[in-house]
Amino acid sequence: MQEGKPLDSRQVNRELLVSILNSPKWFFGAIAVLGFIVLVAMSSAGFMINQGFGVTGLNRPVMWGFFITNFVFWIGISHAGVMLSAILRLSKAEWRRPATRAAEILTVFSLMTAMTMPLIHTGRPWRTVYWIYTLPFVPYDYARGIWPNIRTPLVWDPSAVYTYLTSSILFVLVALIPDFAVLRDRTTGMSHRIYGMLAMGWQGNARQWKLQIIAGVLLSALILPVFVSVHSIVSWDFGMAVSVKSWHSTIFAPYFVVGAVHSGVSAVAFVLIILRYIYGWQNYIRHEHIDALARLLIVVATGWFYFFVMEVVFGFYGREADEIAVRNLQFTISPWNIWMMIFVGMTYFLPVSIWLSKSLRRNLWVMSLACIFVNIGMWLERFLIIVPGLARKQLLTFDWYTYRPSSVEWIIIIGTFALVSMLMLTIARVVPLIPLYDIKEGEILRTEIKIGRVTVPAVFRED
Amino acid sequence: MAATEPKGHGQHADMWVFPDASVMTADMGEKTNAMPRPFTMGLAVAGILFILGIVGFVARAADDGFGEIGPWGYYMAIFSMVFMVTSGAPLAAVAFRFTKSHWRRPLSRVAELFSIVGILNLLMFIPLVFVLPDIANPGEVAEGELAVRRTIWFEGPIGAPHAWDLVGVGFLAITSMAILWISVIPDMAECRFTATGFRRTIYNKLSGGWFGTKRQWNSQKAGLALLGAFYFMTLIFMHFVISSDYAQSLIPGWKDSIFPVIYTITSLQMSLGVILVVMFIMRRWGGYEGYIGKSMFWSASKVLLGITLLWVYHLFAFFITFWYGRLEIEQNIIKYLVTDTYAIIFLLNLIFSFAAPFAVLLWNPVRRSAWGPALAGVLVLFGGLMFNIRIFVGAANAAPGADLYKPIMERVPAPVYPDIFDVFMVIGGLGAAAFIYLLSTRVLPVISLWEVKEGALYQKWGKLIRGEYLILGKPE
Amino acid sequence: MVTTNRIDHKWGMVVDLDRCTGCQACVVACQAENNIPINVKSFYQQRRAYQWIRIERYWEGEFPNVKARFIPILCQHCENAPCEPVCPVFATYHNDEGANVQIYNRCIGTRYCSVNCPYTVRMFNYWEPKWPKSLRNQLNPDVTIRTRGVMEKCSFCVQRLRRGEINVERRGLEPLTGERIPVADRKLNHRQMKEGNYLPACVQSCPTNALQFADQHDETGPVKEHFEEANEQIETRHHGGHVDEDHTRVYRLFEEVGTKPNLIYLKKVDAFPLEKA
Amino acid sequence: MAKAPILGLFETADHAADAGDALKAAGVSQADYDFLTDTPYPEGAFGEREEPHRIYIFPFVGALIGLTVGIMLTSMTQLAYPLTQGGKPILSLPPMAVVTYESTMLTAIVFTIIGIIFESRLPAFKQGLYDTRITEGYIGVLVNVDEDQLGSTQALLTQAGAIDVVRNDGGSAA
Repeated sequence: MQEGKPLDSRQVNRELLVSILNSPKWFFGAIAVLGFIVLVAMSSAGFMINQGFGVTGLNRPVMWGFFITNFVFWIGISHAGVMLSAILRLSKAEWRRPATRAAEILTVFSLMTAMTMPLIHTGRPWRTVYWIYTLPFVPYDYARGIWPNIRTPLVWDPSAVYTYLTSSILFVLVALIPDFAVLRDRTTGMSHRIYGMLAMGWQGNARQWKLQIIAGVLLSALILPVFVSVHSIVSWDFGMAVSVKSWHSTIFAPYFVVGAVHSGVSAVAFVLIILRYIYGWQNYIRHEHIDALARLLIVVATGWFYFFVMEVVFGFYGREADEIAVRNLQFTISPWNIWMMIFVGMTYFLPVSIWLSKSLRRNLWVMSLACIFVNIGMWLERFLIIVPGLARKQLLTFDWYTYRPSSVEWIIIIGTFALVSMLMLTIARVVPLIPLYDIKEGEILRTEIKIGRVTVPAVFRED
Repeated sequence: MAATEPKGHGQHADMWVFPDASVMTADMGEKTNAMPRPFTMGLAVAGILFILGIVGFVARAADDGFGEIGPWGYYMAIFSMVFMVTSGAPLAAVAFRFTKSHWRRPLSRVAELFSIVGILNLLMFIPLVFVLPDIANPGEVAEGELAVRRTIWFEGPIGAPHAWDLVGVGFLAITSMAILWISVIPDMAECRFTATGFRRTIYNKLSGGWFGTKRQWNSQKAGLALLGAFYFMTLIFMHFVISSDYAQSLIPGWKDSIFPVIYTITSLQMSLGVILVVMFIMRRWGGYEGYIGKSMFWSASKVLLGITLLWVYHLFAFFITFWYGRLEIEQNIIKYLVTDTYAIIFLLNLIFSFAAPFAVLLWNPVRRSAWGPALAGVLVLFGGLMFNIRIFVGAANAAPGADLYKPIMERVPAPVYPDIFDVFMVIGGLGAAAFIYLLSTRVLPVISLWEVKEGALYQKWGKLIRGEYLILGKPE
Repeated sequence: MVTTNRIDHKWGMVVDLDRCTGCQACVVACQAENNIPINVKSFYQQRRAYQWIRIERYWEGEFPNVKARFIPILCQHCENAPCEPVCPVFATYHNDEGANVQIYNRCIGTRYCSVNCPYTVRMFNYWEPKWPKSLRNQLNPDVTIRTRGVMEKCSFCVQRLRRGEINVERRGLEPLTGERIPVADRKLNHRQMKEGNYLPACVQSCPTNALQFADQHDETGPVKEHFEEANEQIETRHHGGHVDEDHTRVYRLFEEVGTKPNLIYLKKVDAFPLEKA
Repeated sequence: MAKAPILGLFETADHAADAGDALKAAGVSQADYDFLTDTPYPEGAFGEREEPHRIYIFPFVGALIGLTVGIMLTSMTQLAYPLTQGGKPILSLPPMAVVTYESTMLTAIVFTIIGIIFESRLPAFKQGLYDTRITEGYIGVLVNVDEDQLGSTQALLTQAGAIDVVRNDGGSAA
C-alpha cells in the first residue's frame, strides 16, 4: 500500500509549492508555443464563422462531425475528476491523496473547452451566445414569450454541463482554502494579499478542519449523481434521435458514462505522470498510485467493453435493414472497419494487456503510452458512433454520403488540446496541483501493524 | 462473546473489532450443530411452502402441459427471482474479496452459501427449456412474419437457445459450488476433528488433506480470485442470455439494449438485500452479534444505496429513449410494461425497488443501524419480485402462437392475473429457496472462520496522541 | 391573425409515382419560387445542393435489363415530426394546418433537426447565398432570403397559401375572374385551389400531375380517397390488423419510423415488370 | 474583564496535547482554547471537545428550493408558448424530469458550499492571533484568557514545551 518514506511538513511545502514559487525557463516557452497554437485555432474558427460552414467537411447527410465528436470527447475527459476524487473519497482509498486535485482541475478545464465546441458548431454562434450564455438573465426572445425548448436534449445538455461545471469549480475552491492559507503564509506583496483574500482568513482550527473533511465527503456524494447525469444527457443527444438507427439505443447513457470514466481516468494518470516528471514529485506521485490507477482502469475498461458488446449485439439483434446498413459500414467497409479495429484495440485490448502485468503498469513510459492509446481510441469511438450513423441514416441510398474533415476542423481540434494543456500549465503556477494538507494528513495517519516478522503498512481510520 | 464494542471517541462509538480466534471454532461448531426452536419453525414453514409449490407446479403441468409458454409466465417469474437472488449472492463475496474490504469478512460465507440453492435453479429451469418456443417459425413464412424470430442467437447454433441456456445455468451452478467449496475448505479442515456425525464425514471427505501450508493458502487464494473473475463474467453473460431469451425476444420488436443491464443490476440489488436480511436475522435471533458488526451493515448499505440509484437511473435511460422515440412498437412496449397493462405492478416495482429503499437508506443513522439495511433489503426483494412478474408474465403472454414471429407486437395485450396454482408456485419457489438455504446452514459454518481470523490480524485499536482509533492494515 | 376558418385546413400532397417521369420541373419551379440559391457544380460535389424537392433516381434490376425509377422527395410534413422537438429555440414546429414550418429568424443552426430527419430534406445554408446580378430581379419578394447558418426546407409554399387566403377568405374574390364568392364558400377548398390561388410551385408545374395537392378536410378534393385509404391503413395497422401490400397503391415513406407524414405516395404500376432473373 | 488571545507554538503534537491537558487542569474552559494545525488531525486527537454543526440541513433545503424552481421553470416555459412539436404533449413530463433534476442538484450543491463556508465561520475578515509557522507543521494552541492571566498562561504553555509564545502586545518568551 503505502510505499515511500515519511515526509515532514516543511518538506511537503517546499517540494509541492515548487510549481508556484519557482518560474523555470521552459514554462514561458511552453506557454508561448501552446498559446500560438490556440491563437491559430481561434483565428481559423473566426474564419469559419465569417465564411460560413462551407469551409468544413460537413454535408447534407453528415451534419455533425469533428466538433461534436470533440465535444463528447472533452466532456468524457471531464468525468475523470469527480470519478476519482468522489468515489475514492467515499471509499476512503488512501492512494487518492495526490490524484484528486489534478483530476478536479482537469475536469473544470476540459468542461470549459468542451463547451466551446457546440458554440462554434452552431450556424449562427452570435445567436447562440445570446440564447445560451445569457440564459439565466435574459432568456431567448423572452419578450415574445419564447423560452428555450426544454423538450430537446440540446437544452438538457447545458443545464447538466453547467451544473457540473459550477459544482466542480466550487468543489475545487473549497478544497483549496487550506492550501491558499499555506500560500498566504509563504508569499509576500500582491500575491500575499490575493492568497489572503482567497484563504478567507483560514486559521486551521479544529472546527474548520472538521468541516473541511465533511465538505469533501458530502460534496463528493452530491456531485456523483450530477457526474453520472452529465454524460448520460450528452449521450441522449444521440439516443433521442429516432431517425438515426444506430444512435437510437437505450444503452447509450451508461455506455457513454463508462467510456467517459475510462478515457478520463487514463487522462488523469497521464497528467499525473507528466506532473511527476516536470516538477519532480517522485515522493508524492509514486508508482503505487499509478499502479492503483491502472488496476482501477482494468475494471473500468472491462465494464466499458461489456457495454460496447451489448450495443453492437443489439444493433444486429433488430435485423432492421437500415441499422444493418450502418453496422455494415462500420465493420466491413474500408476505411471505417480499419478505424474500428484500431479503436477497439487501442481502447481495450492493448492497454488492458499492458495493465495486467505489474511490471509494465509500473513502468511510467509504457503506462503513459497506454493512457494515450486509450484516449485516441475513445476519440475514435465517438467519431465512429457519430459519423457512420449519419452517413447511412435511412434507406434512401440516394442520399448516402461520407465525411472528410477539412483542415479548419483539424486545426480547431488540435487547438482544443493545446488550450487544455495551456490552462493546466497556467493553473499549476497559481494553485498547488497536489493538495498539501491531504498529503500531510496521510503522513499523520500512516502507521504499520506487526504480524510475526512482517510489518504491514496500515492507516488510522476515524470511522 | 469476544467481540468488543469499545468506547471510541465521538462518531466511531459503535466501532467493532473482530472476535479473538481462540474461541471461535468451538463456538461456530456448536452453533452449526444447534437446532434452536425458531430455526426449526422457519424450516417447517419453508418446507410447507415448498410442498405447496410442487403441488402448484404439478397442477399447472396437468392443466396446460408444456406446449404453450403463456400459462408458465408466473413460473418464469419465480424462477428468474430465485435465479437472480441466488446467482447474484456469491458475487457479493467475490466482489468485496476483490476490493479487499475488511468489513466483508463476516459476509462472505453467508453470500457463498446461496450457491447451494443453485441446484434449485437448475431443477426449476428444466421445465422452462420445454416451454420456450422455437427460434425458427414453425408455420412457413407467411405474410408479415419472420422466418426466424429475433433472438440473441440469430440463426442459432444447434440446439439454441434451449440446450445452451440449460448448459449455461448448470455451468453457473457448478462454478458457484466450486467457489463455495474452495472457500470453505479451510473451515471444514478446522472443524473436522471437533465435528460429529455426518458433518465429520463430510468435512473429512471435502476438506481434502488441508493442513494450511503456505502453498495451500496461496493456491486457495489464487483459486478463489480466478474462479471469482470467471464466475463474474459467466454470470453477466447468463443474465444477458436469460433476460433476452425469456423476456426480450418473446415480445416481438422489443429491441432494448439496456434491458440485460437492468436485469443484472436488479439481481445485484436483490442479492445484496437478501444477504443483509440474512445477516440481520443471524445477528438478532441467531446469536451472531459477536461476529457481525454494525460496520458491516453500514458499508454494505452504502453499496446497496448506490445500486438502488443505479437501478432507477437505468430504468429512466430506457424510459426516456422509448418515450422520446415514439416508434409504434416503443409506444406499445411502454403501454404494455409501464403505463397501461401492468401499470400497478410497475408502480409497486418502482416504489419498492427505488423509492422506499432510497428513503430508508438516505439517512446515515439508519445506515449505521442493523435494522435499517435489513428493512431496505426486504423492500428491495419485494420490488424485485414485482419486476420479475411485470417482465416475465408480460413476456410470456405478449405474442401467443404465430404472433411471436411478427416483426413487432402490434396490439397491447391485456394483463394476466395469477390463478391459485400460480400463487402456489410463486410462494413455493421462495419457500424452496429458503428451505435449501436453511438446511445448508446446518451443514457448513455460516461465518467464514478463516476470513474472520485473517481479518483479526489486520486490524487493532491504536492511540494517536490522545484519541483511540481503529488501525487497518492493508497488505500489498 | 389566425382566422377561424383557417383552423380546419389540413394540407397534404399525393405523389403518384406511376405518373412521375423524373423531368425535374418541380425542382426548377421550387428553385425559382423559393429564392433558393443556384446549385453550382461544387455544391453537388460536396453534397450540399439546396433542393427543397429532389428527384431520387434508383436503378431496378441488373444491366442490361435495368429500369430507372424516380421518386420525388420533399419535406413530408410529418404529424410526429422528429425534427421538431429537438430544436432548442422553437425554430421549427407544427402549425395548425398540418404543416411543419421553419422560422428562419429563430434558427441558430444546431443542425439537430436535419440530423433527426429520416428523409434528409432539411437544407443547411453552408454559404452565404449569392445570385448573379442578372438574377437579382427574379427573386420572389414574398420569400425571405436565408442567411448562412440557418436551416431551410419545403414550406408547402406558405407564401402562396397566405396570398390565396387573403384573396378568398378576406376579400372574397376569385383571384382570376375577380367575381365575388358567396360567403359560405369563402374558404380555401378544392375549387379555389388553382393557379394564382394556392398551389405549391412544384404541384403547379408538374406536367403529368404526378403531384397533387389538397386539403385533407376538403370533401370535394380530387385525392380525397387516397387520404382516406391511407388513414384506414394506419387505423388497421394501429389495431393490429394486416394490410395486404399487393392490393393497395397507397403508402407513406418510412411508415415504421412512425412519423405519420402528410405526404402520400402511390406505387408505380409497372406494365412490363422485369423478369426476375 | 476583557479577554486577550495568546498563542503557543509547539513542535510536536504530543506537547500541544500536553498543553491542552494543562490548560484543562488550570480550569480554562474548552471553549477558550483551540488547536491550530496545518492538516486535519483525526477528531479528538488532542482530546479537544466536539464541535457541533448543522451542515447537513443545508443540502436538503437547497434541494427543496431547487426542486420547486425547476418544476416551475420547466412547466411554465412549456406553457408560456404552446407550440405542438412532433406530436408530443405541450406539457411533457420526462424532459421536465431531466432539467428539474439538474436544478435540484445544482441548488443543493451551492447551498452545501454556502453552509460549509458559514459553518466554518469563514470568511474571517479580521484574522485572530496567528503565526505563519503553523503552516510549517508547528501546532498552535490559541488560548483566550483574562488579561491578568496572560503571564501565567504563557508560563504554562512554555512549561508544556512551547518553542514560542505569541501575544498581541508583542510580549514573547523565546
